[in-house]
Amino acid sequence: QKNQFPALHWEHELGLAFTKNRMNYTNKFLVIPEMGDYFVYTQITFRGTTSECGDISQRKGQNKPDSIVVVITKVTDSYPEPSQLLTGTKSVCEISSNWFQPLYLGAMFSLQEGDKLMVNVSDISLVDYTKEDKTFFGAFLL
Amino acid sequence: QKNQFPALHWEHELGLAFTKNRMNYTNKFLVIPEMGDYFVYTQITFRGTTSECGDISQRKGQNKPDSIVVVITKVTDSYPEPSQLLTGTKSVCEISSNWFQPLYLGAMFSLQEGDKLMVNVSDISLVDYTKEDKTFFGAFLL
Amino acid sequence: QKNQFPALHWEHELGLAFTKNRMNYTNKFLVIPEMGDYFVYTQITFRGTTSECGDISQRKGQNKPDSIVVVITKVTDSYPEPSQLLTGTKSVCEISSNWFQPLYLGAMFSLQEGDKLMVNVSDISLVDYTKEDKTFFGAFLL
Amino acid sequence: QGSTLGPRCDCASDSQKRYGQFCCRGCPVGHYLKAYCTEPCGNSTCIPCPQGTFLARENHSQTRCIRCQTCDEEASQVALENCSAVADTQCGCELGWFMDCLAKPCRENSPFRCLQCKNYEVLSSPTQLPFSGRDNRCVHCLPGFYEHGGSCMSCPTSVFGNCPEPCAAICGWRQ
Amino acid sequence: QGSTLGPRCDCASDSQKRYGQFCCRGCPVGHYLKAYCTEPCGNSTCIPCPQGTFLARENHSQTRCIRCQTCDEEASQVALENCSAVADTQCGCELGWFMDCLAKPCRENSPFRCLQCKNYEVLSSPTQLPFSGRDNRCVHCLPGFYEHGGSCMSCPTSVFGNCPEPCAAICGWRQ
Repeated sequence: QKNQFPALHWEHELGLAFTKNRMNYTNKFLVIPEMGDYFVYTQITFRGTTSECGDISQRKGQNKPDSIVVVITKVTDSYPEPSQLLTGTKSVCEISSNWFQPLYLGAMFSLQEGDKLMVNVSDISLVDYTKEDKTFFGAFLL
Repeated sequence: QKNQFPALHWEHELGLAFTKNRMNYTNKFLVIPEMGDYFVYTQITFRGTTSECGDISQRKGQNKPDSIVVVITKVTDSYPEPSQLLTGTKSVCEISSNWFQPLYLGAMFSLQEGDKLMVNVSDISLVDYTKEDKTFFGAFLL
Repeated sequence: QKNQFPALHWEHELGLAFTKNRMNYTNKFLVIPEMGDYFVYTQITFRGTTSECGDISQRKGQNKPDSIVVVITKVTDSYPEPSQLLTGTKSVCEISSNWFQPLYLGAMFSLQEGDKLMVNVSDISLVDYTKEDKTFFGAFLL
Repeated sequence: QGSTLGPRCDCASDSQKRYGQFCCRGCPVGHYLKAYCTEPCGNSTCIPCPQGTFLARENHSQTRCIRCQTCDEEASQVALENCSAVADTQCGCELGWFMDCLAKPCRENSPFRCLQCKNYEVLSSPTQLPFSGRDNRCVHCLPGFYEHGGSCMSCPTSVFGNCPEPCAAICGWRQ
Repeated sequence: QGSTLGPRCDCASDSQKRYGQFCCRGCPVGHYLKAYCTEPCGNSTCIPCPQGTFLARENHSQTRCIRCQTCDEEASQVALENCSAVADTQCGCELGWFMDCLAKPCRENSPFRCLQCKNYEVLSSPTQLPFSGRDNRCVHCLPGFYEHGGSCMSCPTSVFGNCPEPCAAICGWRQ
């Protein structure tokens, strides 16, 4: 399950962002403070200009779409490889001059103390990082 | 962070809708009964007929897309301006005769007693209000 | 509220899948063990090849889109008809050779002991069942 | 348990067993369960569904009524039958309009809009969605028109060219 | 409560009542509330907003500052005004670039990109989004160019054909 997508940095103190009850954030990872069932969620707003696929003027048959992908990945001491907990993947072939769209993910997982969660995306340059209400990542103990 | 989008009215008693444990609903707002961490979520199903952008017959270069936006906004006594907690924004440029699609948002926030939450949308006439399982809004204390 | 869409089978033990605290899974249904408020969620990743609608070469005016639908349905002893709790419905008219996209749903419901939850989709052949992180279904007691 | 006539209440068969301590009679159509019965085979307390909700089945123990659907005015839909306590709203099209499915395939719950039957004879009864997939319910063209490719064309009046059968009265003499 | 001059603290009017036990003075602009006052009409403990956050209003009891927005470099946006403790970042376009809305309708918070004004005289002040919807703020063409269909065309130098008014200096003699 190698997933070589780059991981995102997150703000964890300012504005709406916060960490509490020993859940802390270091270097792109949320670190799980105690064993339990957690609800983990993220939304990434992607935006881009139209690619070849959407350029219907010079079409030679149907083009292959581009794609946007967001993955919530778990890194654990108990196993040397990260595992993909949640994946949102969407094809993109827009005919407009530019496009923007969000991908949302959320689910419950049993996690161990020390497990680390990160968010990977297919292409960081497509991520709309301008406002905290459009792109976010979180987890809470149930 | 001014956001002058119209707010939606919600049914809060009939069918699947309910309020309990002193969380109440008045005039477009969910009112937070006690301080704490809440998971706040909404889905709005939008539907429309195709706009100029998708009309590929008379295209002069690539058109600008329309857009659909949903925002969960917080109004609080402690600060005179509303703040945008969550925003889902998507470009729309469909070539079909009509289109329909949902935008889903959900995340955890620390809220104060008396804080009020509402849902704003870019264009109320595009909201599919016909069935309660397609468009909904809720919050619960964690 | 008849919805004659097919229901999906789910893996409930292997990999990331699990059931605990007497919540069990039998024959396409999650069975609610005790009365209470539950957060119910699902993501279905759909994928398909382009349909007539997106084939802009032989267009006679604007085509009708296809559609993808996911419904979380409740079956209860107390009423002889299933009820639709959550519905995600999206039109599809892609010009690319193929397309893929997720639909996510999640909300809180008051459920009774013995209530059964299932996930129905408009077309099982469009569901990407290849990976557990792309298509999933869950519920937890709040 | 002799076989006396009268309101036999055999929990097993009438699936009333699970309604609380006793085996109670379920609620009638259009009512929701307020409270279980307080003695074996007694009547549960059932309350009529509030305005805007319904329950179409009987002998149940549902504690909430189902919300009625609303017809989509933006799509020119009308309520063929308003919601009652016992049946959901029936959305359809006015007389002289036909149902046009908004997505393929055209199913019973598919979203639809209403379009006007131009130059069509108006059907007597407003249309329910034709689940055969044929969207168009304006089948008979008005006199002086003939159906061609899903719409009504006016009958040819010129001296030459063929005369479509429905236009017999107008250009039939030339045959 | 005589009407002595000085910091009158009338909870009702200054809406301070709700800040904990006492009626406290709210926090000034650019500060967040650390702790309520400990005696009636006292000052709350207010701390300056950390770097990257702001609070633009005064006399409030907000316990967290609002995160400054970031300008979208991918869309060639620049910070016309950097975020301060009292005001959000103002994103816009450099001199010689104009704001092009990325979606219709063009609203105040609409996403936008900056495009270069080709052959345009550069406007003196960098552009804020024109909410009249006209995206283009590069109105005056450079000498030797005239505006046509939203872009600058070079003045005709050929002997024939008309001479657009802005090109008078170049082809005006031929009139």
